[in-house]
This record gives sequence, structure tokens and C-alpha cells, in this order.
Amino acid sequence: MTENRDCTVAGQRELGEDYFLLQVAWPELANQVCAGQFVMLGLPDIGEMLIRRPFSVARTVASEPGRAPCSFEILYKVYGRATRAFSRLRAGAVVSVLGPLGRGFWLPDESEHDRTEIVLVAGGIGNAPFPLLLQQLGPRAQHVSLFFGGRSREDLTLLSWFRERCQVITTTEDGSEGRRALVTEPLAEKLDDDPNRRRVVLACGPQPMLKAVAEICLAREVLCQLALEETIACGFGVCLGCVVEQRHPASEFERYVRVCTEGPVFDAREVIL
Amino acid sequence: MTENRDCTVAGQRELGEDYFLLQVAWPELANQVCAGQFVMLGLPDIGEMLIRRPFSVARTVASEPGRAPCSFEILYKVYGRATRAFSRLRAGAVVSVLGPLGRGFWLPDESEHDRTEIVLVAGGIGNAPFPLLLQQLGPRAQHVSLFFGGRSREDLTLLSWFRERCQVITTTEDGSEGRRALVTEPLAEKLDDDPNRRRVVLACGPQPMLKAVAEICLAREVLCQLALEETIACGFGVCLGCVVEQRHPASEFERYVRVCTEGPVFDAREVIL
Amino acid sequence: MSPAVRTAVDLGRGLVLRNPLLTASGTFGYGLEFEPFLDLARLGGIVVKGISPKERSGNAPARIIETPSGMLNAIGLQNIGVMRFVQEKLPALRERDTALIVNVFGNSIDDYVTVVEQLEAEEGIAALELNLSCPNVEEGGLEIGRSPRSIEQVTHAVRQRTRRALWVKLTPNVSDISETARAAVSGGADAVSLVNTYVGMVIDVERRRPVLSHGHGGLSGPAIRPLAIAAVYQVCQAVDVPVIGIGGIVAARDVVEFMMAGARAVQVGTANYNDPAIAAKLVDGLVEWCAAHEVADVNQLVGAAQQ
Amino acid sequence: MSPAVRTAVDLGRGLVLRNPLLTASGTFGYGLEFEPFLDLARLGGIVVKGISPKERSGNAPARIIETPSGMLNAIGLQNIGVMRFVQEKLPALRERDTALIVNVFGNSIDDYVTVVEQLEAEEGIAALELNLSCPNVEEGGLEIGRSPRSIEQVTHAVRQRTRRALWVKLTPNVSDISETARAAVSGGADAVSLVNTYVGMVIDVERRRPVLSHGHGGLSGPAIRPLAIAAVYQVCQAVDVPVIGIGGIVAARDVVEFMMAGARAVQVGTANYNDPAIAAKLVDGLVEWCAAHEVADVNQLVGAAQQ
Ligand SMILES: Cc1cc2nc3c(=O)[nH]c(=O)nc-3n(C[C@H](O)[C@H](O)[C@H](O)COP(=O)(O)OP(=O)(O)OC[C@H]3O[C@@H](n4cnc5c(N)ncnc54)[C@H](O)[C@@H]3O)c2cc1C
Ligand SMILES: Cc1cc2nc3c(=O)[nH]c(=O)nc-3n(C[C@H](O)[C@H](O)[C@H](O)COP(=O)(O)OP(=O)(O)OC[C@H]3O[C@@H](n4cnc5c(N)ncnc54)[C@H](O)[C@@H]3O)c2cc1C
Ligand SMILES: Cc1cc2nc3c(=O)[nH]c(=O)nc-3n(C[C@H](O)[C@H](O)[C@H](O)COP(=O)(O)O)c2cc1C
Ligand SMILES: Cc1cc2nc3c(=O)[nH]c(=O)nc-3n(C[C@H](O)[C@H](O)[C@H](O)COP(=O)(O)O)c2cc1C
Ligand code: FES
Ligand code: FES
Repeated sequence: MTENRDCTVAGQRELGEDYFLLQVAWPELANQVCAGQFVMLGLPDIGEMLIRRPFSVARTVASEPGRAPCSFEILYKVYGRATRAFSRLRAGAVVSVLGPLGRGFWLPDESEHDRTEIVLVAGGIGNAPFPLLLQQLGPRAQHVSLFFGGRSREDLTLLSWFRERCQVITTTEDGSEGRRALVTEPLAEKLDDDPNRRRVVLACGPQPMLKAVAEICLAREVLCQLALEETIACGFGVCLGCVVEQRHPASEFERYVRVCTEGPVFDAREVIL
Repeated sequence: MTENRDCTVAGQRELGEDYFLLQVAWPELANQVCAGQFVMLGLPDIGEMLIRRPFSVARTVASEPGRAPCSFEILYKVYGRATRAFSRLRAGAVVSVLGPLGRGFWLPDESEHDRTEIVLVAGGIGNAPFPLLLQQLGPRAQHVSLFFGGRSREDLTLLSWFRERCQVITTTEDGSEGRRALVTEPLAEKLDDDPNRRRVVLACGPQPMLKAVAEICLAREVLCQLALEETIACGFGVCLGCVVEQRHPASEFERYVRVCTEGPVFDAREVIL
Repeated sequence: MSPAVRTAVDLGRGLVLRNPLLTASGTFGYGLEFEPFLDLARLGGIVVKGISPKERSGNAPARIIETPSGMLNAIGLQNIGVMRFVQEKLPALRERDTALIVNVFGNSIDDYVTVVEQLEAEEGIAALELNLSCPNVEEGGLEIGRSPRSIEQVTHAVRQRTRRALWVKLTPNVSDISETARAAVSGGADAVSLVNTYVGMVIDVERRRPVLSHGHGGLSGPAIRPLAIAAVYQVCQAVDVPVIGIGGIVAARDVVEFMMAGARAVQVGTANYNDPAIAAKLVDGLVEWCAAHEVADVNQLVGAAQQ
Repeated sequence: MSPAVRTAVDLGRGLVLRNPLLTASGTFGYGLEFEPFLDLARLGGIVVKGISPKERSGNAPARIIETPSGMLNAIGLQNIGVMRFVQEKLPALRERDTALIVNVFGNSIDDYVTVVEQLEAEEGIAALELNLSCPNVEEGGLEIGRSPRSIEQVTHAVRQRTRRALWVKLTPNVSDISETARAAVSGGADAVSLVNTYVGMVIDVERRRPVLSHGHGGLSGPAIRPLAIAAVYQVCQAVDVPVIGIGGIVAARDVVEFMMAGARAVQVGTANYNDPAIAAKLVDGLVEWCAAHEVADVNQLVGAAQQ
């Protein structure tokens, strides 16, 4: 159940320049959140931040291995005012959190899993929702491939964590890590490699990347889910500020769907990017 | 010379609930500022604080005894948004500072000093400009009396520091320290005690206290200087926002004087409170 | 919380609210979405999203952008239309123990009349609020709300067709809001609510075009509060009907400020996004403020700062 | 900093500024007070505090109060009057290597004409800016600036008496700022500057009265920037003369935003208090922005976001 709470910051870690991992204590949320869902994060004083900011839940953390998780993490990049303010938070600080929100990735169920390969595509900070996905897949994660691209090596945060859990193919624009290419290049090759394999591609990253991934998948009739971004003000469906256009609306009235409620994850066939 | 600078915070100390002592590195300012002068303090990002805030320079600090000072301190109470933000600053943080500003207290010169007793009156955080005054008086400080009043003991910050340097008479409204009275009570008694003694009273504190001090002094023809407060936007005389009314303006046009430039310290005879 | 503080306020035509806290149209959905976060019965009332004769899909994205202490929106009055509102929302809403105010808008007098006529037979609506002021839709509320004559006409036309309390919501994008307020009153308004959003624009300097697909939008939030306070203060000197204050309320202190400026009730808007329970918290905060200041009845605040 | 970026802008009637950065009237004193902090020759020009026929002592305190991302003021147009300005300030100012713009205000057409006539014989003034819009003084700029007819009359009267570049500064507190802009142009303005402050009020809830002694005041600062951008965008579509954008500029990005909205030059106001050197820093910031975006001439930014 979605709730609005003031939560304690359990800790914060800097992952190289401009990337941070913020840990927030909220056991109930950590236990029910699904990969691709998000929270609205704000400061408790509304005077300091009128509009909260949306962040994917990146990972959940238990106090001891084997225990149920007691907190969740947010993996973020510093862009502007809000993320700069968040980057200054230390353990013990209080944040206001609304969540879990939205509809996450939907996965082939276990029976189908052997027949369906899960392919993840992340551009830069678009890797944020995937640690939780791998956690939720458990041992099945090792069959997952992650195509992970960035401008440069510094953008590939949590890389060794991913490498311990799934197959990782990296690309960078400056060649400082993996192939010097856009992430869509090896992705297309992979899909062409064994075109008859049943696959689902889950992608998160900047808009131009998502557009390219969608085209690659649609052209090959590969199932593809996109985690979209739009400006989010409320996060729970009431302001109608966060819409994207549907490809095949049932009526003119249903032309737009809300990223925060019907998404943020959409089937690539459903939306116009 | 007044300058505008981004300065490093050398440290910050909490003095009981809601009172802080912030140390800012700026050697040149520390060497030339006079007691009663102030600085405008802000955050370097104008988006976080549009209007800076005025604070008296409370004290200067040298790296070693006997050396010239290399930084100055601000003694402040947390009231609202700005002071709350300042209270979170730690050593190494950067603040934007404009100063030194305004006209401070004017003191009898050394030759006259034996004949003129200096009496300080502070209400709560109104003690802020007086440590610097005592520093500047050096050994002469021991002849100074400080009447120091507050609601309660917690409001009498730096009390032991003052006690080491001058005569301190305390009052509190709740009786938790010194006499249970308003600070003006022992002040009036003192002035009546030896009415022919040549004295100058320097007062800083809330408006009602200043008004009462002014009345007490004017009635007894004792010289009195008041450190006034008004909302300050620029601090260097250009916005004309900080005026108080003059008692005897030379012309209708000169009806108002600027606290930031002609003050903040005024002769009690000059202004209408 | 002191139970001794009386909070009921009279908004005219027999409508007495439990307390002065309302939620602003377009910022509180159809109300039901907020039930996970607060008890609607705690509020003085709720104003639902603006209803038009037909459903509307609204503007293309982007529709919102943050600004310094504010938010700019051009939703384009997306709504489900009066028929679906009556069928899908009203049955549940009228069960709730709170005053329901329906915000109505249109592009013409006929539009307003159509919606109001369809609502007239329905139970459970405490008041109608006419949005004559939305700066977002071309040929929409904009023109009507800026012309005193049009305001009077629309208000009068609706007045003929409803026995309900009728509020007119004023746009602040005018030279003299006292004049438009007087026009609403002479058209038959029982109360005026102000302000709606201010026309604003943000440009994306990288893409060299306005951020919002619509170009301009409406500014709300604390940035506009001083402007809204001035408008309420002024209108209270111009008309005798109750004034409902809106604009940038985020704290109990702001509610008190609007009431001292002359508002009999207030609406909280953009802040609902930041904290979906804020409207109920503001009720508590207002009562606490009154108790701490020995104000026995919130009505004593109304106009206290008027000379 | 790239010396390759051309920054000169033409504001009409032969007045070419070194760059588009001006300082706004009332926020930059008489200019000289800022010399400890910046080199005036770095700026496109300075607009000095509004000058009236006689000296004025202004309003009683309190005169200013901070608001969310903004500032409310009611200084009451305190100034030394045209005679002392000419005697005490002008001799030093005209030595400075920057365009000097004198802001003029009055309560009547006669007032404007009086000031302008006294200035006409003086050397070293690049342009006059008429403040028809100050919301602070009763019977003052307020009425003139809200009426297109009065705007045209005052502008015309002044136009007859000066060979100098003539700017009219518009108030945003109107229903249609395009209309008032057109009135200024048809009265003979060479450029329009907008916006002046928005009418606002803050109430001290403890003392139960407005904070400012004057009651209402004028809102400035980043809070109003989206409103000012919308006004500039709209006026640029209505008139052909250069538009000077004002309102909430604190960063180079904001300068670019105003220029893309259509402004040929900008004025920075409230931000001067926070950083007395900001106007010069914005010149550098603008040039850097252009260099980084391969804009060879700042004039290429002008109106870039207009459809
Ligand atoms: C569903 C969703 C999940 C997200 N998950 C993550 C994540 O896990 N990690 C991460 O680093 N980022 C994530 N983002 C993006 C993140 O919300 C923005 O980076 C953040 O809001 C920037 O705020 P700012 O104040 O620092 O930047 P600003 O200075 O406000 O703006 C920088 C850019 O951030 C974007 N932005 C600003 N406000 C919002 C808003 N209210 N809603 C959406 N975008 C906004 C805009 O594109 C803007 O141009 C997610 C966005 C969405 C919609
Ligand atoms: C010359 C001068 C010297 C001062 N020296 C000290 C000092 O040494 N230590 C100290 O604790 N305080 C000092 N003050 C008061 C201090 O400036 C205020 O406490 C501070 O500005 C409060 O800011 P805030 O954002 O925390 O509070 P806010 O929430 O902004 O307001 C709380 C109260 O602070 C006052 N205030 C707010 N903004 C300003 C402003 N721009 N200028 C003046 N007052 C303002 C108002 O009375 C307001 O009601 C001094 C004031 C002046 C004028
Ligand atoms: C996203 C959004 C949508 C709105 N939709 C409507 C609407 O449909 N009808 C209406 O009368 N006002 C609408 N408004 C205006 C608000 O009701 C309110 O007048 C305005 O936001 C100022 O209040 P605030 O500052 O508390 O938000 C909307 C405001 C926002 C932010
Ligand atoms: C304290 C103060 C005094 C002002 N005085 C004048 C004035 O004398 N004449 C005038 O035309 N505008 C005056 N203004 C308005 C500014 O020139 C400017 O139009 C307004 O502040 C908006 O710009 P900003 O948001 O950058 O401050 C004044 C503004 C302030 C804040
Ligand atoms: S962000 Fe408000 S509806 Fe999606
Ligand atoms: S604060 Fe600006 S003149 Fe004094």
C-alpha cells in the first residue's frame, strides 16, 4: 500500500563523482516494492522543496543476510537543486517519502523463465532500477544479460556488483570501459545473433536511448519494456502532469497516459516517444 | 575597505540550544572591523538565499595568542530559514560575506577613559557585538560593566567568557541566573547610584529593551548608544530598505536614516524608536 | 489541539463548513485518490477537478515545470466530463462526510449552463465554483475571466439555473481584481474564490523553446502567495460576500495570513502534491495557532489585518 | 571567456550598448556606490534610481520583507530630486565609460516633463526610462501605467521634449500588457522595459497588520521570473521596438532565457543586493554560455524561442 512517511536516512555513499547511493529506513516498503517502481523523495520542510523528486528503488538492504530487508536504496546522479540537496544528507537526517509508486517491470513467470531470456539495457543512471530486479530474480539472475552503456567509465556505477550477479556487456562513448560504442550496438548484435530465441528487453536510460532500443526491438518483434521519465509533481496520479502519448488510444480522451500511474514502465508498443 | 567575498568556514560551535558561534576565515576583515559593525552573510548559491542576513562581528580569532587575527566569529540565534541553514554549516563550507559594514560604537578615547565609565547593556543575543568591544579595549575592559539579561539562563551565551574580562550583572525573567528582573532594573539603579559619574551606555538587544534603556538614559542625561535592527537587504546603503526615523531631521527629506550605513549604532537622542 | 476553538465558517446561502480548509480544484483529483492519506471528513470541504460538458484529453506533454518556489502547469483541463463525473465519481463522493464543491468550466456561457443543469438534479453537491479564469486553454476561461461584463453574464446565467451556493473563481491576470469581483457579485455569486494561477512561461534554453508544449502555463505555489494576499485584501474591501483565499498555502501560518487579509475560508493547492495529508494537518495547525493565541473562534481572524 | 562572441546590442535611436546587461532602477543606487565591487565599464549600462521633480523622503519603515524566492518592497521612491541629481551625481557619472540611463517618475504629466526638461541640456545621458508603473506611491505611477491612454499621453509629452532614446517601463499589473506596450510605442517610445514589480502583501500574523507600513508593496526576484518571461514573450509579438527584459535574473541562464523570449537587453535588479558584482559576472557568464553553444553574436539569441 502506498504511504507517505518521514523516514530516517540510514546512510549515504558517494560512488565516484556526482553519483550517490542513499539508504532510507522503511522496512514495509522495502518488503513490497517491485523493480521499476519508484518513490517521491523530498525534504520534510516544504519551504525547502515544493515539488518532490521521483527515484527508482535501486536495491533493498537487510540488517543481516537472510533477513527481510529493512531499508531501501536510491541510486542517483546529481543534476540540479534537489539532487544536490540530497547529496548532502547524512545518516540520521529525515526525508519525506511517498511510495511505492507506479507499475514496475513485469517478468515472465518462473515456468516460462527457461524459455525467455531477460535482457536489460541501461544508459548511465538508467541502471538504477536493475539491482532490485536482480535481487528479486535471485539465482535466476545469472542468466540475465545487462547491456550497460555510458559516456565514460565513471557513469557505470555498481559495475562490479552487477558483474557478480549477471552477464554484463559494457560500452562507453570514450572507450574508457568496454567497447567504444553506444549501448544499442551490441544489443542489436545480440538480438540478431540468435533471432529465434524468446526474449524480453527491459530498458531504462535517456530518451534517445529508449527510442533507439524500442526501434531495434520493434523491428525484430522482440518484447520490450521501457522505463520512462516525465516531470512528476505528485507521483500518485492526481496532477495529470506526467503524461505520455499512447500509440493506440481507445478514444481521443484516452490519448495520454500517466507515467506515474500507468507507468513508469510501458510496453514499447504502447507509447509514442 | 568593504569587500564582498566567498569565505571558508573555519568552524562552528553550538552554545546550548539554538545558539551558535560560527567562525569565518577572512584575515583582512578581522583586522579592521570595529565593535558594532556587521557583515552580510549568505550562501554562495543565490538560489538558496536571495537576501543575505546581517550579523554583528562578535569576536576575532588569532591562530596563536599574540598574533594578528585571521578569522572572525558570528554569534547568532536560530530564528528562521537563514539561521537554520547557517546552523548546518561545518568547517570547510563556503559562505558569501560582505563587510565590514556600518558604523560601530564610538568610544571615549584613552585620555578620557579614566573619567568615563563604559556601561554595556545586552538583551539575549544582543550580547553579540560586545566580545569584540572588550577585545578592542584590552586591559581597560576590566573597568567595564555589562548588564546582561535574558529570558532564562540559556540566553546568556558566553557568560563565563564575559566574566573573565569585565564586571557582569545578570538578570533573567525566570530567575534561573542572576536577579529575576528585566535588565533595565539594575541598570537604572546603577545610574542612580552615582549620578554624577561620567558614563556612556552602549546597548544592544530587542526593540522594547532599547526603548527602555534610551528612556532611562535620556531622563538622566547619560550618553547612550543603541545598536538598532531593521530588515536589511543590501547592507551597503543602496536599497533604502532599512531606514529608521530621525528625531531632528535637518529637512523633511532627511526624515529617515539608513540603519546599515548611518547606523546600526545611533546616539539615542537621534532616532525615534 | 484545543477542542475549545470554534472552526465553523459560514459561506453564505446557508452553507456552513466544518472548518475553513478546502482543497483547490485541479490539485486534489476527484478527492477519492487522497483517501489513503487523510480522512476527507476532517476537511471543511473539497473542490474537485474542473468539469466540462464533454471529457477532455488535455495538452500534450510537457505539462509541468518547477520554478523558484512555484510550479508552472498547462494541464489543459483534462477531465472526464460531467456525465462520467455524475456516474463514476459522484455516487462515492456524496457518501463522504465533507462538503463537495464542483468546479465548472467551459468555453462559452452554454458550456457552463450545460454542466450546471446536468448537476442540478444530483444530490450531495454543496456548492458550484465557476472557473472563469484558466489561462491554459485557448478561447477558454481566459477571456471570460478578464472581462467584467462576461463574468457578470456567465454568473447570471448560471444563477438562474441553480439553487445551490455559487462561487466564482477569479483570475489574478487583470488590472483591477476588485472590478471583476464586483461583476461576479452583481451576477449573483454567493462567494468569490481567488486566486487562480498567474500566466507564466519557462524557456528551455538548450532546446530554444518554451518548456511546456502549450507555451505558457499557470504559476502556483508559495511564489505567488504575496500576490494572492494582496488580491484578497483588496477584494475584501470591494465586495460584501465571503472571500475564499487561494495561493501558495503550505503552512498554518499561511492560512492565518489569508484569513487576516479577509478570507473566510481558504483552499490549498500545489502543496497537496508535496504532502497528500497536508489539508488535514493545516486544520490541526490552524486550531493550534488559535489556541496558542487565545483566539476562541476562527472567525475572529477574518479581516483582522484590514485597517 | 571567448573574445569571439559579439555582445553589442542596438536599442534604437542610435543607442548601441556594449553588451545587453543593464542594472535595474532602484536596485543599483546612483551607480557609484557599486564601484568598490565592479567596474561600471564592464556593463552595457546602468539605470539609476528613479528621479522626481523634487526630492522625496519615502515611506515609513518597514519598507522591505523577504518572501519565497522574492522580496517585497515599498521604499516609496525616496530620491534626491532632479536638481541634486544633476549637481551631485551626474558630473561623476558622465565620466564613467558606460551608458547612463535615467529613470524618471512623477505623479502627473507635468512631473515627467519637468524632470525631462531639466535633464535635456545635460551631457552624458544615453537614454531616459519612464517609470509609469510603480505600485508604491498613492496617485503615483500606478494609475498612469495601467491606462493605455495615459501611457500614450505621457510618452508623447516627453517625446516632444527630448532628442534622447526614450524607454517606457511597463507595469505587469494589467490585463493585457501587449496593449500597454503598444500605447507606449504609439506615444513614441524607442524601447519598452518590462517588468516592474507585482503588487503584493505580507501580513505579520503576530501583529495582525501588513508588515510594510505602506500596506502593499512590489514583488521582485526569482519568484516573478516565469511571469516576466511570459510578459516579454507576449510583448515581443505585439510591438516592433526593442524589448528590455527584467525580473528575477540571478544567473547567466536567466539572461539567455529572457533573450530567447525576445528581449534585446536585460536588467538585473534584486540580485544586486545579494552580490554587488553580479551584473559584471553575468556579462562573463553570457559570453561563456554563447561560446559553449557556438553562438557568435548574442543577437542570435533574441527571440530564438519565439515560434
Ligand atoms: C519514474 C522516475 C524514476 C527516476 N529514477 C531515478 C533514479 O533512480 N536515479 C536518478 O538519478 N534519477 C532518477 N530519475 C530522474 C530524477 O527524478 C531527476 O534527475 C531529478 O528529479 C533531478 O532533480 P534536480 O532538482 O536535481 O534537477 P533539476 O535542476 O530540477 O532538473 C534537472 C532535470 O531533471 C529532471 N527533473 C526535474 N524535476 C523533475 C521531476 N519532478 N520529475 C522528473 N524529472 C524531473 C528534468 O529533466 C530536468 O531537466 C527518475 C525520474 C522518473 C520520472
Ligand atoms: C545590524 C544587525 C546586526 C545583527 N546581528 C546579529 C547577531 O550578531 N546575531 C544574531 O543572532 N542576530 C543578529 N541580527 C538579527 C539577524 O539578522 C536575524 O536574526 C536574522 O536575519 C534572522 O534570519 P532568519 O532567516 O533565520 O529568520 P527569518 O525567518 O527570516 O525571520 C525572523 C526574524 O528575523 C528578522 N530578519 C529577517 N530577515 C532579516 C534581514 N534581512 N535583516 C534584518 N533582520 C531580519 C526579522 O525580524 C524576522 O521577523 C542582526 C540584525 C541586524 C540588523
Ligand atoms: C496542476 C494544476 C491544475 C489545476 N487545475 C485547476 C482547475 O481545473 N480548475 C481551477 O479552477 N483551478 C485549477 N488550478 C488552480 C488551483 O486550484 C489554484 O487556484 C492555484 O493552484 C493556486 O493555489 P496554490 O498556489 O495553492 O496551488 C490548478 C492548479 C494546478 C497546479
Ligand atoms: C528596492 C527596490 C526599489 C526599486 N525602485 C525602482 C524605481 O525607483 N524605479 C523603477 O522603475 N523600478 C524600481 N524597482 C523595480 C526594479 O527596477 C525591477 O523592475 C524589479 O525589481 C524586477 O526586477 P528583479 O526581479 O531583478 O528585481 C525597484 C525594485 C526594488 C527591489
Ligand atoms: S505526477 Fe501527478 S499525475 Fe503523474
Ligand atoms: S539595507 Fe539596503 S540601504 Fe540599508
